Amino acid sequence: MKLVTAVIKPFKLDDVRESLSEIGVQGITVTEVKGFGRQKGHTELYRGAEYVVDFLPKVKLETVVADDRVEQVIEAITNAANTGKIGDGKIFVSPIEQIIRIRTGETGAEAV
Amino acid sequence: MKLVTAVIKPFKLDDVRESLSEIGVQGITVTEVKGFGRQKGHTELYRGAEYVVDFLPKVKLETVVADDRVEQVIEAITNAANTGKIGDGKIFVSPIEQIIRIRTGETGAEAV
Amino acid sequence: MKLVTAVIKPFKLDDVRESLSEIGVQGITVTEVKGFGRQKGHTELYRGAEYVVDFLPKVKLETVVADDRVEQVIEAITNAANTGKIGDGKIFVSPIEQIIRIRTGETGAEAV
Amino acid sequence: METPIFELQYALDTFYFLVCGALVMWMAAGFAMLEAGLVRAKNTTEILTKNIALFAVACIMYMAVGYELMYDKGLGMFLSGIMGDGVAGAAAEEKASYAPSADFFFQVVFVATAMSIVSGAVAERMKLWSFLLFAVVLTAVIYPVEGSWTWGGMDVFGLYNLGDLGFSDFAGSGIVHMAGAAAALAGVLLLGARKGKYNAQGQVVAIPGANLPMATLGTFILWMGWFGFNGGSVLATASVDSANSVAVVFMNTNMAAAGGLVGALLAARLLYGKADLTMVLNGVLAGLVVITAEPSTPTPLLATLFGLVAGVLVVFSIIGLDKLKIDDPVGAISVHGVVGLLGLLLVPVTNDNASLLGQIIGAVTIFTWVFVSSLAVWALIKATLGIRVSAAEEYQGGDLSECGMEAYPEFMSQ
Amino acid sequence: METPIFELQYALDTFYFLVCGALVMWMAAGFAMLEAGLVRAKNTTEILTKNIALFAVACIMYMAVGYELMYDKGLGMFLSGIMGDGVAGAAAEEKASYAPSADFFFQVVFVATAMSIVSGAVAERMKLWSFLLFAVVLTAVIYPVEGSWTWGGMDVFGLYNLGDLGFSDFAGSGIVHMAGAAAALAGVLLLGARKGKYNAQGQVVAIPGANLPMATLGTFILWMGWFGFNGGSVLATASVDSANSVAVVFMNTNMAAAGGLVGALLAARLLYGKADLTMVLNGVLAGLVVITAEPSTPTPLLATLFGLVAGVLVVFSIIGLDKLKIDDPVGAISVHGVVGLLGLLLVPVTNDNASLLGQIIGAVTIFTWVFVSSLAVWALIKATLGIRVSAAEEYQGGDLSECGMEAYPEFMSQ
Amino acid sequence: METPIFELQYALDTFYFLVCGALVMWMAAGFAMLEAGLVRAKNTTEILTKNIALFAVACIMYMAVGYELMYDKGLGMFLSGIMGDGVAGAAAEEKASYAPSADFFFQVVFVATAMSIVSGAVAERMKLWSFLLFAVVLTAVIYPVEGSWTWGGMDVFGLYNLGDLGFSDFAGSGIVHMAGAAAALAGVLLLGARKGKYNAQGQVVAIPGANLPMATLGTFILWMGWFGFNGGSVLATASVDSANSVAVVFMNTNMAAAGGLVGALLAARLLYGKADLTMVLNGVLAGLVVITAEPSTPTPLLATLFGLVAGVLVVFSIIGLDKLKIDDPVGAISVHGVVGLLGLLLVPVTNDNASLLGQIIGAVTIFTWVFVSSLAVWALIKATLGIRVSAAEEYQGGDLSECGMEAYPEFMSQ
Ligand SMILES: Nc1ncnc2c1ncn2[C@@H]1O[C@H](COP(=O)(O)OP(=O)(O)O)[C@@H](O)[C@H]1O
Ligand SMILES: Nc1ncnc2c1ncn2[C@@H]1O[C@H](COP(=O)(O)OP(=O)(O)O)[C@@H](O)[C@H]1O
Ligand SMILES: Nc1ncnc2c1ncn2[C@@H]1O[C@H](COP(=O)(O)OP(=O)(O)O)[C@@H](O)[C@H]1O
Repeated sequence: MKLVTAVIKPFKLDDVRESLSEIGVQGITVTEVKGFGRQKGHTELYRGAEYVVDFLPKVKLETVVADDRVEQVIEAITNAANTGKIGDGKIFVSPIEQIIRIRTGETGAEAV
Repeated sequence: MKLVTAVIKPFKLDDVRESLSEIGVQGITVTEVKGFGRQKGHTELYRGAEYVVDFLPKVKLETVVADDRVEQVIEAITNAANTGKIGDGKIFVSPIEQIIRIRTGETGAEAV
Repeated sequence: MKLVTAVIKPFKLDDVRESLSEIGVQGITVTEVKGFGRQKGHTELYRGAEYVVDFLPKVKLETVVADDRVEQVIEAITNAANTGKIGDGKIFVSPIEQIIRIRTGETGAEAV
Repeated sequence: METPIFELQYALDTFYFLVCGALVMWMAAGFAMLEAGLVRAKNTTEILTKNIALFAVACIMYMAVGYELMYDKGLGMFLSGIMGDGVAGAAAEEKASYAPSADFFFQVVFVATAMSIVSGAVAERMKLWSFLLFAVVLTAVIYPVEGSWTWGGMDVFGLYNLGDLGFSDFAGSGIVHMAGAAAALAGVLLLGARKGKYNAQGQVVAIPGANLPMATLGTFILWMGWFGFNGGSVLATASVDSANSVAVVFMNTNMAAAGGLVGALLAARLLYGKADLTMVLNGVLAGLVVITAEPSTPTPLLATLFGLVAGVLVVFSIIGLDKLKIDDPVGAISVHGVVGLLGLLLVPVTNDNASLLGQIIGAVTIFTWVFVSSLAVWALIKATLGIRVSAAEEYQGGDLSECGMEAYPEFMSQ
Repeated sequence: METPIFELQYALDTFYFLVCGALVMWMAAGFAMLEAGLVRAKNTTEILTKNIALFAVACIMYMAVGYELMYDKGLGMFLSGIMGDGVAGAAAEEKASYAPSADFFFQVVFVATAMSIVSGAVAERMKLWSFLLFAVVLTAVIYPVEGSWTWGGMDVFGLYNLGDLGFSDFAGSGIVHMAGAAAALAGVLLLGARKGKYNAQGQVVAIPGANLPMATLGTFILWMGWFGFNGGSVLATASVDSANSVAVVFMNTNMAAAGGLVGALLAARLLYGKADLTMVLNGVLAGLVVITAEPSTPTPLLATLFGLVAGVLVVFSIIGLDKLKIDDPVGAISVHGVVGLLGLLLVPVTNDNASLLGQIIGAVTIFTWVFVSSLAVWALIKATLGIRVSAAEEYQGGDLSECGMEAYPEFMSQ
Repeated sequence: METPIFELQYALDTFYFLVCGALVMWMAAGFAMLEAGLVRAKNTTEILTKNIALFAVACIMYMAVGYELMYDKGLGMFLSGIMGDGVAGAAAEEKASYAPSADFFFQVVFVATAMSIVSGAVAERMKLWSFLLFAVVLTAVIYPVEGSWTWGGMDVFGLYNLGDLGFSDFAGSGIVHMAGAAAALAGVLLLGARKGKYNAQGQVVAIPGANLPMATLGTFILWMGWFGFNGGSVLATASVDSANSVAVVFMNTNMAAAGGLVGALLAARLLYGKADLTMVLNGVLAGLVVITAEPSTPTPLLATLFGLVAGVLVVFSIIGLDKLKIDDPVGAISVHGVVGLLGLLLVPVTNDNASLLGQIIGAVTIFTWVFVSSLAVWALIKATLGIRVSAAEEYQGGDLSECGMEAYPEFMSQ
């Protein structure tokens, strides 16, 4: 079981979600985040004073999938989220040791 | 050390928090998230046009605990968060290699 | 590759971000969270009735770095976020197995 | 035919009524904003819908039924005869020195005020359509009937006459405000408290309002509109005497509001150690309600003191009702009911034409009629359509279940 | 020199104009709040800027050019002669029974109303400066020209005279509201829909407004301000006849708004099963627009019914325009254009001095002139400055790209 | 006893005062909304509490002490004699042609305006109770004393008389606005800047306001209320001459606001390349303040130009004060102080009864008195209760520390 975490541009969320459901991923958890990276923020003026918006709005998407699906998921996300411009984001994969569905108590692959 | 992550229904947060503190869990970090899963969103009408609210508000709860407490924690969460209805959410367990308390610099079990 | 997660006091975010960029960390993802821990919330009165604000606003900061930089990152965060008062927060380190830059498809160390 | 002087008096009095009426209409916006600020975000669209819709219902029902019932002017079906002029008298005999339609316009906005009081008290759990159905009955019948006994001068069920007993209520502390609160109380008793308002240990749990700037704006709007409410109730301005009276009413209305604010601010400060803005806002309204029964006779100092007492009282009343588990999200029953009663009882202090006994009988009459008839109507609606949303809908909020749209759809909520 | 009676009439009429004018000025706030509540958070600062700035542009251009063009009073460059009194007549001959500057004040706020209608329809995608440039032309020339044919009494290009043909538009259902909508429609056609409003499958996608309490407040403000809009259009109040007329206008304006609300509420309930607050707000405005063409002759019942019909019509019109992919975020074209036309056509029902033919010719004349000239101006601006923000700016929102600041910078959005 | 004509004049003038007074009262809501929109979310409840509470304090203190101090009418303790009529004269001798309580009502709302100016400048860091204590002193003594020298006609400490020197301030650019700004400046100097406003490198850091629709609404409210502020300052309307004057004042007030808006919009556009809405709002207010000293003599064109200059000036003044590290979150010192002074100096351009020297002496007198006495009072409060919240409280926000409740408790903030 792996946790695939992707930090993407917010307006790509719908596309990514669709391509994930096309390949059969059923569960996703999404969080609004702010990103700092190579892509820089912008400076605004407010009443003559500078106002640096140095973070960028991003969306973090987490999905736990079986080990053998990881590559497919990465590909789906990469294809859907890619704009070719700086700030497209990252995908991280990390291990999950256990997974439980609260409603039924099912565990492991059944629970995904 | 393990990280137990639970995605639950928002109105169950208070119950879960209470049962966790009953079994002695001291630290929890909570995030507002949106969930996509088996439970479906709903369609609203706004000025005659459809308006799909396809994500559901969920709460993500993260707590790092000693390995031997994981089962107990899972049980506490499952019992408190279960409503028996679709969308009750998931629990994920993943490894944590190190933990530091910023204030004191303590590490490991002391730091939890 | 490791994921370093720090839960800190919100007004320390700028300091932590600066000391991380001083040591060359380029990418950070930040989330607004609520914390429950040793530090207690406060009770307010609203129209004569009690109103317990039992969570505290915290900021969760995540950065994925090469294994050999973990210690340095922990130190930078600890120094910048420490106020010596209860509620300063925690740092967790966990394993990351893979990392991909969406824009270029680069993986591993290149992608950080 | 009329003398030029008369023409001018007629014109000035009519214009004065219209300006005051527009100010009272504006109070509907005040109630809407106050209530929208004091409920939770998830019930905001719904309370806005109730507030604006009840205004329309009140206007239509009062035109169709209520005005004739209350004043018996012989204006015919749907006031078809109201477009003549006051000089000629509408359906003969009774002559007015201003336009009849200006009188209707000024009266109709009062009805809406009474109904606005109800919406706040039953907020966050009452069904929209059941509420509007009640509004139809209150504005068509319940309010006009008690209005006919007071401002209409008719006997109470042919038994006794409040005016003869020395009852006096200048602009409606009792007739409008306490009446609205009585209807609200009846509704709240049948409806029960919002889920979560009182916890398992029986303690009161705070449910903070979502948008205090809105609530403050609403209070300012009401403060402004009240100049029309009380000032217009002098019913004439085109002479030295009546002009003086209108001016005194404006001044005293303002001073009572100021007094009410200070009273509530200090009471909250002493009780809680903090300046509770929502109590301050209720204090302003308490000051306004208390002076409404008689704004023309107190000195400005007395008006301030009456307001002050009302401001302190409202704080204790709100806490007290909460102890009794009467859940009133905006404090409407305390502000309009408890303080409205106080207003009535204070009239004889400065107005010799009113007697304490008359005030008590009047208050009891109004309260009993409105409370009992409202209870009957609420009970009937409860038995048929139901008055309370389901638990799931209450949890989700009225915005989605009743209106299908959120008030602040883009903002993340905690 | 003047008799005391005349002095008083003059003073009362002037004061009445000023009060009504202040109420109409207040409508600018209503439009600003309504539109700020119905756009997305990211375009809020920008729509606020447009709304408040257009008011200033309208005032300045109408003073500089428009007023003289419309009424030909001979007041000279920049109305330098307007500070005399109406008794003496401004530049002789024409005498008014109230202060000329009060007349200007009352007229100028109408121009701003017409322009406010445009801002809502083109919201969320039009460039700020191009919009303001258009405002300059509309308020200086386009509106005053059609105003001169109607309220100004002049011949249409020397060809025919609308008044002689039996055209009557009391307070401007056509002259102000439909005219504004015509200019808006021309702009929307050249501008196109907001990105994402119609999806690949050709379906309409809802784009909910960010702040419904603001939108509701805006509607209440407009409702209140409309008493000045229609009430002031009687143009005199200092006699029994005119006072009665003003009173009837206030009453009917209110009843039509109430009727419009109920019409839209029921239509939305039947169509969607929910009480769509935004439709309810549009219903109120529809009721107000429909009665504007003739608020002085219908009975209150008829006014309510006219409003009711308008409230139902506006719901269908909004849905219909959406089907035609005419994207109007606030429903301005339906409320002011479609219902404005209905208002004109209903005049002959209660006013014998108006003929249906005259109404139709007048409506066609106004619409054609405003639509065609606006289209030309929009096209010219499009070809030079451009009228639409870039796709990236539209995605990011006008607040940052045009104004450099967010409306709600501290709140997280979904 | 009085002639019917006189009765009508008396009635019309009284009504006019009351309507104008209600509009000025409404300005209190404008200041509250403007300031609530321009501070951060965490200080919103607190600034609302300050704004509404100061209004009550002003009303009470001016009734108790200020009005008599300023006008010496012999109305007795707490104005107990004010309920008579103006015809008879309050305490004999001085007779007015309108109700004395209408005069008080109109005057009292001016006091509140002066104090409202202060709240904005000291926002986000001043203790609530210290602020209210200062409000007591300003409205009871500081303002009435300078008012007695100007509108009260008394000698300045028995030394010289401003009226005799050719000082003229129609509605209070200096007496109300610059005075308020002087008190604010004294407070800000003792209080210091908000933490984080100027960074370690000495640069100005922007602290954006949390809710721009609220700020815009506040500006619209002020714009509307200002018609009462300036229009009512003609002090009579019941004759051709005074009616004309009131009408000109309304027109010019509106034109100056429009000019101010355009001036600030263009200045911000040229300086920053963006349409800074907050500057636009300040521009409107600058236009209103500048014309307040003399709205009855300029032509509409000149009024527009005066506004335009004020609108440009206010932008530079705000930037300039920031450079001096005088931290004024809402720009009150620039809008009311700098532009108020400009307004005074422009009076002689159109009003021959005013002399530039008189204006300068008047401005210096008012500023010196208010600034010095305020400084003394602020210093005294600082030495005793303290005027600034603790650093921790400032970080957390005044809403929790002073009022115990958040303004937007359900919304997540960034
Ligand atoms: N090492 C990292 N750890 C955590 N988050 C990261 C890391 N690097 C980048 N991110 C996240 O990814 C986003 C995009 O990264 P950025 O460097 O701006 O561009 P790119 O993805 O094109 O390399 C950042 O805003 C941040 O949220
Ligand atoms: N594989 C997954 N990875 C991450 N989050 C998931 C996953 N599956 C479910 N979730 C989260 O759990 C929530 C509940 O899941 P859902 O499938 O709707 O119902 P149930 O928990 O009853 O199976 C989702 O809304 C989502 O936030
Ligand atoms: N075991 C844990 N798992 C997850 N989050 C934790 C844990 N312990 C603490 N935290 C987070 O760290 C924050 C600070 O912890 P707290 O116990 O209040 O003080 P301290 O950091 O000084 O020990 C908490 O509010 C919570 O968000």
